[in-house]
Amino acid sequence: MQISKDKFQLVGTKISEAEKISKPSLSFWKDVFIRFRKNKLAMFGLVLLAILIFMAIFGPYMTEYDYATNDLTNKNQAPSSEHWFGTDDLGRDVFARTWEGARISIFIGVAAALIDLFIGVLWGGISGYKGGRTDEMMMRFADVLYGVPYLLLVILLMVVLGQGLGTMILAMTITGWINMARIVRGQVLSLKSQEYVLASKTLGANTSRIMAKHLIPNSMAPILVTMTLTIPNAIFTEAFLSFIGLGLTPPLASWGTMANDGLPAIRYYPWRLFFPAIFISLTIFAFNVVGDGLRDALDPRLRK
Amino acid sequence: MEKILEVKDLEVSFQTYGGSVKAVRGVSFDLHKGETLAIVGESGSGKSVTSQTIMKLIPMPPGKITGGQILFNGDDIVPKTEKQMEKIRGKEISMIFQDPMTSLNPTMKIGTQIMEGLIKHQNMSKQAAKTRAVELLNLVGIPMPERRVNQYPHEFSGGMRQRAMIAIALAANPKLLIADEPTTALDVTIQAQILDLMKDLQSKMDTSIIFITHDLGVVANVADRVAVMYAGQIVEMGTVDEIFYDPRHPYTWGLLASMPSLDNDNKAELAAIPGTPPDLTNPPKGDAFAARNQYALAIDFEEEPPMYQISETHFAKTWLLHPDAPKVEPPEAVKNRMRQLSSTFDQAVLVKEGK
Amino acid sequence: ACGGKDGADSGEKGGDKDAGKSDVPQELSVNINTEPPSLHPGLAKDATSGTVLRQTFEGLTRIGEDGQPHEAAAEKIDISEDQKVYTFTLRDATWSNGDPVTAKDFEYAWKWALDPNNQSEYAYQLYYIKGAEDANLNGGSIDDVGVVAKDDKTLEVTLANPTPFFLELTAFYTYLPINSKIAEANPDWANDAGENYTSNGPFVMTEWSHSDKILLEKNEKYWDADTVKLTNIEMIMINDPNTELSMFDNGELDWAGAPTGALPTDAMQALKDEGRLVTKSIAGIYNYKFNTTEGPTANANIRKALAHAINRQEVIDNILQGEQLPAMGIVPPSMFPENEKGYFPDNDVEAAKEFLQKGLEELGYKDPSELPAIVLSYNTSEAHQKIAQAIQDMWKKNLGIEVTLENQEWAVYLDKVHSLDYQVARMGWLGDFNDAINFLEMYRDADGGNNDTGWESKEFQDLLATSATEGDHDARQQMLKDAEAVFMDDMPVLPIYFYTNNWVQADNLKDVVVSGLGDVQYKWAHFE
Amino acid sequence: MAEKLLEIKNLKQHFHVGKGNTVKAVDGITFDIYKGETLGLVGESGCGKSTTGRTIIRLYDATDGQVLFNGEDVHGKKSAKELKKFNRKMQMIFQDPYASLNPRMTVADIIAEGIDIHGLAKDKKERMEKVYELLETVGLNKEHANRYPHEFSGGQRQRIGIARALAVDPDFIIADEPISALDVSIQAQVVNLMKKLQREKGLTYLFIAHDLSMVKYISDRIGVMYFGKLVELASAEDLYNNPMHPYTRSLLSAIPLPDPDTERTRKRVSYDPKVHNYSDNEQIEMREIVPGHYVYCSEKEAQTYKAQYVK
Amino acid sequence: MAKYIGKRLLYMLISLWLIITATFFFMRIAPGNPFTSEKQLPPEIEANLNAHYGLDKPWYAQYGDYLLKVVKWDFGPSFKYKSQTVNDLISEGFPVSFILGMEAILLAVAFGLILGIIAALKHNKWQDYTAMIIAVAGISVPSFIMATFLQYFLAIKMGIFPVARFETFMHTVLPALALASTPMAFIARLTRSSMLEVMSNDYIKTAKAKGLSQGVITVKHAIRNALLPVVTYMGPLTAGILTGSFVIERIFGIPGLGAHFVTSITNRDYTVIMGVTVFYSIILLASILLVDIAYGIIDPRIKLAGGKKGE
Ligand SMILES: Nc1ncnc2c1ncn2[C@@H]1O[C@H](COP(=O)(O)OP(=O)(O)OP(=O)(O)O)[C@@H](O)[C@H]1O
Ligand SMILES: Nc1ncnc2c1ncn2[C@@H]1O[C@H](COP(=O)(O)OP(=O)(O)OP(=O)(O)O)[C@@H](O)[C@H]1O
Ligand SMILES: [Mg+2]
Ligand SMILES: [Mg+2]
Repeated sequence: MQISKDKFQLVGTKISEAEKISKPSLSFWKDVFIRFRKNKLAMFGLVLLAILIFMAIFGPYMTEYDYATNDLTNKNQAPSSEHWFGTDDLGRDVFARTWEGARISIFIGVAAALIDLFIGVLWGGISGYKGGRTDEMMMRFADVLYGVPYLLLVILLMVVLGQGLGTMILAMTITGWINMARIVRGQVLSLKSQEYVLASKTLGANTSRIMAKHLIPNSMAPILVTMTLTIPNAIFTEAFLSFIGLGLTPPLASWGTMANDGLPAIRYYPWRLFFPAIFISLTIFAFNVVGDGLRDALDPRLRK
Repeated sequence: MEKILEVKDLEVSFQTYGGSVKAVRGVSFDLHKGETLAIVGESGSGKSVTSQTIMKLIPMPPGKITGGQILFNGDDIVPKTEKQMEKIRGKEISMIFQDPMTSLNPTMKIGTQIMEGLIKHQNMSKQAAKTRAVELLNLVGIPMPERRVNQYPHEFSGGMRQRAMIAIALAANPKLLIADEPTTALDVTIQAQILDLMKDLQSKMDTSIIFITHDLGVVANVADRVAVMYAGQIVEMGTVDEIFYDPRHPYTWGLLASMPSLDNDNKAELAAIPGTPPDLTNPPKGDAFAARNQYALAIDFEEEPPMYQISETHFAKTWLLHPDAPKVEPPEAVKNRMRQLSSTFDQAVLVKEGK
Repeated sequence: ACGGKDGADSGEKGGDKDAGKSDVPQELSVNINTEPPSLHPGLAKDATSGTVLRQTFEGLTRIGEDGQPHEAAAEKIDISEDQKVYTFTLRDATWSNGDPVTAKDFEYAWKWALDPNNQSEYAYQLYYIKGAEDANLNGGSIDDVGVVAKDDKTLEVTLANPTPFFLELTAFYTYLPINSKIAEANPDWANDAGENYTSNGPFVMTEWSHSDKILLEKNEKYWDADTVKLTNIEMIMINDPNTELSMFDNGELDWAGAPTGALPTDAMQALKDEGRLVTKSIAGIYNYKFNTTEGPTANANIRKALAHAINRQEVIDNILQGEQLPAMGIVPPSMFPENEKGYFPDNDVEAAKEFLQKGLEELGYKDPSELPAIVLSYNTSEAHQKIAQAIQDMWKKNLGIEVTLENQEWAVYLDKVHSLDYQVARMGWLGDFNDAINFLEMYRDADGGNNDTGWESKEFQDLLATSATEGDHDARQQMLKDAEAVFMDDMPVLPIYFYTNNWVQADNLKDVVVSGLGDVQYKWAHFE
Repeated sequence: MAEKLLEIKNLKQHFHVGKGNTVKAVDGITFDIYKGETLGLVGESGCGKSTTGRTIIRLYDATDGQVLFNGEDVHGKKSAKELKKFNRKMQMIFQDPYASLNPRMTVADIIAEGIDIHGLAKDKKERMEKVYELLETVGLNKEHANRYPHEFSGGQRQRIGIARALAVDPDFIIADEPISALDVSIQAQVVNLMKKLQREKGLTYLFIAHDLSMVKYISDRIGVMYFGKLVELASAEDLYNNPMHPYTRSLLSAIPLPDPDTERTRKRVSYDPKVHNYSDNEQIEMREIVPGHYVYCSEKEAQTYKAQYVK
Repeated sequence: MAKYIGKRLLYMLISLWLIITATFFFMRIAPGNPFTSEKQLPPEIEANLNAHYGLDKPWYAQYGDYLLKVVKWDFGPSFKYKSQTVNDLISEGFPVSFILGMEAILLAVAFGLILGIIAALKHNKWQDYTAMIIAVAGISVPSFIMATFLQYFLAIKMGIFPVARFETFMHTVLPALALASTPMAFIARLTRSSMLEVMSNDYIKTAKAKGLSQGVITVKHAIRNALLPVVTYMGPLTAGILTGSFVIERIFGIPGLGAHFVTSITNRDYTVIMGVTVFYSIILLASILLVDIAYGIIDPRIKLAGGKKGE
């Protein structure tokens, strides 16, 4: 190999180059999005979720049938070109009801998950971070709440606050957050002695700052997993609450109440259970994979 | 002398979101029976990956051996299956891991962790293994080993944990011991004890050792030969004297120069190597060290340097050894230690082209 | 009775070898839904307990296959001229442990129930007896109650008023005898099956596995044991209609559905199509009560409009699917046969609109849309919910009235309804005995226990009062009929349908008697 | 003599580790730190160096003893406001550059944390300017502000940690093994930076490390700890030239040197606490053998030490 | 340890007392009473009943009486099921629910762990996807739908199992499966994610370096460390499952305790409400305590004192 002599000139360091990081700098969310997009399963889940939400918004208008109008002579019709998902025992169009129900179920699921998240994270975070007696008190309080009969609480809520969406969400979250709190507490217990937390402490950060900036963001993975598991729970609790009169008033329907109604008909009119059940499963599947994807995407360490 | 290990053109990469990280890029070296080879180098230069690849312990995926051979006693390890590797690991080759805090199972008693290998490879009974575990702990200088075998890692101090790791690795009387920064968390007195212990064992069992460390003092103490790594490649290799008294690669110079010296009262600034190591996803064209090299030549930014041989045992991968290269003065601190070694060739010989 | 075979060949039990006779096992398996709260005749107060007691005990009379009371423990019954004194002569019979059944056992049982210390919630069933109400409620002496065991075999009962249906009552479980020897020695005798639990009916209880099952065996000491064919009855407690039907289909039950259990509504159509469904009407009504004290429902015309605008037949055919009878009156046709037609036609939307118009005018509204939404309450149950939704839809469609549904937990619901904290509320009523008074009496006083509507009418009260002392059957019927007319004209209650019992039974099971009140008796039952 | 910035008096830190057992991690140590100096702290691993540092900065509440900072008792302070003031004056650099940076925060947010907490910037712009300035001070550049810690090398991360500490303008920095996790060339980068900052800002350091050559290089005075006790304290030169406590001697004799020839011939001295053979009535305490050179010893030992001292 | 458990037992008593108190008052505030029925009782009879059961006394007297009875473990007679005391009710129902619950827990734990472990070991392979699809299915199909499905297909269509009732082992299979499905799915997911984390730990590499086989590593090194989150989840779950499920018991006609939790409340059967609540709470609190103790056994680093953590 022949190399020209002038190539052997001493040129020295190029420090600016040496300190450079070759990847482009991106804003946090852009970065999250890029990482998320690379996860095929999560993207599939997101698309699925988008479709479900789209249908929840526009689905009821796609059919001429109204979700509430009875047509007793056409009850329990199997799916057909007329009624795409068949009709229920009052002759109402299951397609229209399914998407009407989607609105409620998805809303309830998400709302309950968010509220559980909020309370649970706060409670578990403080309990874990403060430790000692505070922790003991807070966790024992959660135990007590867990021990009081739920149905009794719900009945009281209904009597005191009356029916309505707000009461229902309250009923759903009144004990729902406990799980989240336990999980977050466990995380915080193990994170609070991390050096970056200590560093923040020496800078004079107060508890709320340490929680918000350090402990919670770094507990995101189990929080997200728990949240995606809260959603199905909320959807079915809603059905239970509606059944005992705390939730929706008919003819409004949710997937949960539809599944509940359809269940005994499984042997005779299976579509009444099938459609709500399959969409519940799809939604939960979508939330789960999106949650998993989000967990990975939110972790900047995985960006290489 | 008998070669126990030959690594030829080893290439390892990791598949990540951002592309593939070429962690080891064509590493070749060999190791004789009873010899200690020290590997030094920048953090992230591939020391751990190289050594773990020898035991096939890198996670696969994302890791992958993309090329080369690892001959252990003449037998290539690369194509071996996990089942076959189980027979080699812990019996023929042992490893002391870098981080003693995380390398011990927190929920298992120290004794059990030592005994596992003994029971598996030496068909010892539980009782015999336990006795041996106590002996080993005693050997690595842990007081009251009878009590300590029943303790959990968190009940050990960092130094003790590191010693327990060493005991695990030594349990098998391996033919090859890979020690990845075994003494970083230790204070110098305990570090010295450990080093003595390893040397002792080596002389008794004729074990070969690969010793990875940042601490050049330790290198000077234990090594027969030294390999200096930078950005996934060995940039200089030679006997311990050659590296300390006649270094040829500018990165080696940088390392030696950046150490403060005890006798020197002059509190002048340390000669740090500026900048940071290159990103191994996109290794730079030419010499990976070029950007940080104050002796960089124009060609360093274009062509990867070839490997030159300076003596029977001494190799360096730098354009500075090219006959056309200008003569450069190493930094003061290095120049002070330079001496003429008898074995040096008159002229560096090109042994291998850069890619 | 565990078949575990393919459910396809319907309810055949085991293998009915030849259609011959006696070698078919006479073992009956039925579902009674829930644990009977009490099997003490004096404490029982619900249908489930009644079902068991009816098989194990025998009252002075027993309702026969024809629906009429017949002598049972009593051999002879003498009624005084003024219809106030009944003298029962007991037949020779023994308790299941061999003790003779005496008149004292009856006296003891009735007085026990009336004794306020014993917390019998159904003691009021005995108030027809002279002094009973006093003794039970007002601290009257228990000795003044008009029941006396003249001797071992003679029981003399004095009533407060002539009570034409008294012989039917004596078949009711609160009137059953108690083995006084045992009960006096052991107050907890009725808590479990065993030697203390002695009875005098066709069957004896051999096992009571709480919340699980009750086993009955033929009582060989029963005076009429020859009539009893079944050797064993297994009563299990499954509280899920689907499971009940599945077990029936699987051959694990010989009977599914009313009166002891229930059938899933969604199965009705299929069962009907297969011709398996048996339907029998019973004396009970499903109705919507109006709060007549306030709101739009205080207006009789609005109430009538709502009552006329319902298509009951459609609800029955499509939702209930049990061949119920549309109710346009409140006394079941079994008591007033005219009520098969009722007071107005079903689904009379035109009339409804007229009533609505009148009502709106009276209330000062121009248009139905101005009417505040009517709240329709019901307690948690799928069937109630469906009916409410259908009726909501009908009111909206036919009258343009907005209706909000409100569903509540049972106890909360009762609390609200009893305290008139509602507008329109679902309620059902099942007769305890076969007389129209059962369905009218509760509306006598606005603050009466089960009125719940706030409605009261002098005319109605007077008619009931005179009927109470009227000894002549036809005259009394007419008075009650008139009272119902007064009631219907004001419509404080919107009748919807008269109940039926629907069930499926094993093909070879015969002669299970279900009375017009929905009581079931296995005394005569047998497999062919 | 220079002004005292920090006085540590009989500091004790005992941990309860269940069953009534306590670990006496720091067991009554006393020393002063002067303005503008670097005090090195060395000793066996687990002897309580980190605990000393953390107790001084109030990450742990002291079991006993006092820490006076500018004459004020650090541990006595209670009000949140005073605490905050104190937090600005004293800062810490942590051992592990990987663990001490929150992986989910950008470098800018990490560095600006102190600025945010103490409200040192009027608006976003000023905040970012300060961050850029700090980045430059530690030899990084603007561009690095929006990156995440994992994108940096160990040396760069440690520099970020330093920038974070500097953000609140402290007088005193505790550096707990700031360089042990780094390779030599990077160690030099960090040490150079620390020295430069000391010169420019007049900082005072408590520098904890194992690497005795580095400690000697950076420190003015060095304290040697053994089992929760400070056993020797002297100027860096004096300590290396005249180690007195047998543990110090053992420590110095074990320093590995980057010179194969010396290593081949090295003789180590080992330390056995039994050599002291103290009797019950002896008073063991810090004694000044020569001015500025303290040894933890008995009166008898002090005499021998004095005799042995060579100028 | 003993001291810790003693302290926790004390907390347990306090919690229990709070639960009892809250339930007592909630129960009394709730509309309706044990004697509410469709056919209203004459007021005199109701008053008589109230007097008999002590419901006419002022609330504090009732509350006091009640606490006293709880201490004596005598919950009194059921208001509704006159032939049974609350103690009878529990002692008859609980064994049934317990057997079923244990079966379900064993199923859930065994299959959950297996699925989770397989998924983790075969990360991103078809085995992983299959296991997670099963898990998501388990999560999205609630137990009552699962129960109906199982009953319909396995009992009615295929006739493998009896439709309902609690008699032989075969009778328990379907309800146990239905009860186990959701927890199993949950455990599978938890196990998978913690196994993945554990398997990436250095000590797994150490174990590999010893030449141990994958199986041994999984069983002896990984599972135990991955168990913590599963154990956390097991606390409340165990209490819930062991005391029976209303819906499952209803669908399968099982005479367990679960039904009483619901029916006692709809019946306003005060004594039963309190009895089952106290019973459930004791099991709940005990299982939470057991979980905390199990923590310490599984992971020796976790100190039961629950306070400071080492390192
Ligand atoms: N599992 C992995 N996935 C992706 N990249 C990896 C993985 N393991 C190692 N690497 C990369 O391989 C390169 C070499 O790492 P290695 O651990 O061998 O460095 P080292 O020389 O041992 O450094 P140190 O002195 O810090 O231990 C680094 O760039 C590292 O990021
Ligand atoms: N939070 C704690 N709880 C209980 N013991 C502790 C705690 N922190 C430290 N210790 C103990 O105190 C002693 C001193 O620990 P410290 O971390 O101060 O040592 P060190 O000198 O910094 O050691 P190294 O050089 O290894 O960092 C050790 O025995 C350690 O186990
Ligand atoms: Mg390494
Ligand atoms: Mg330390």
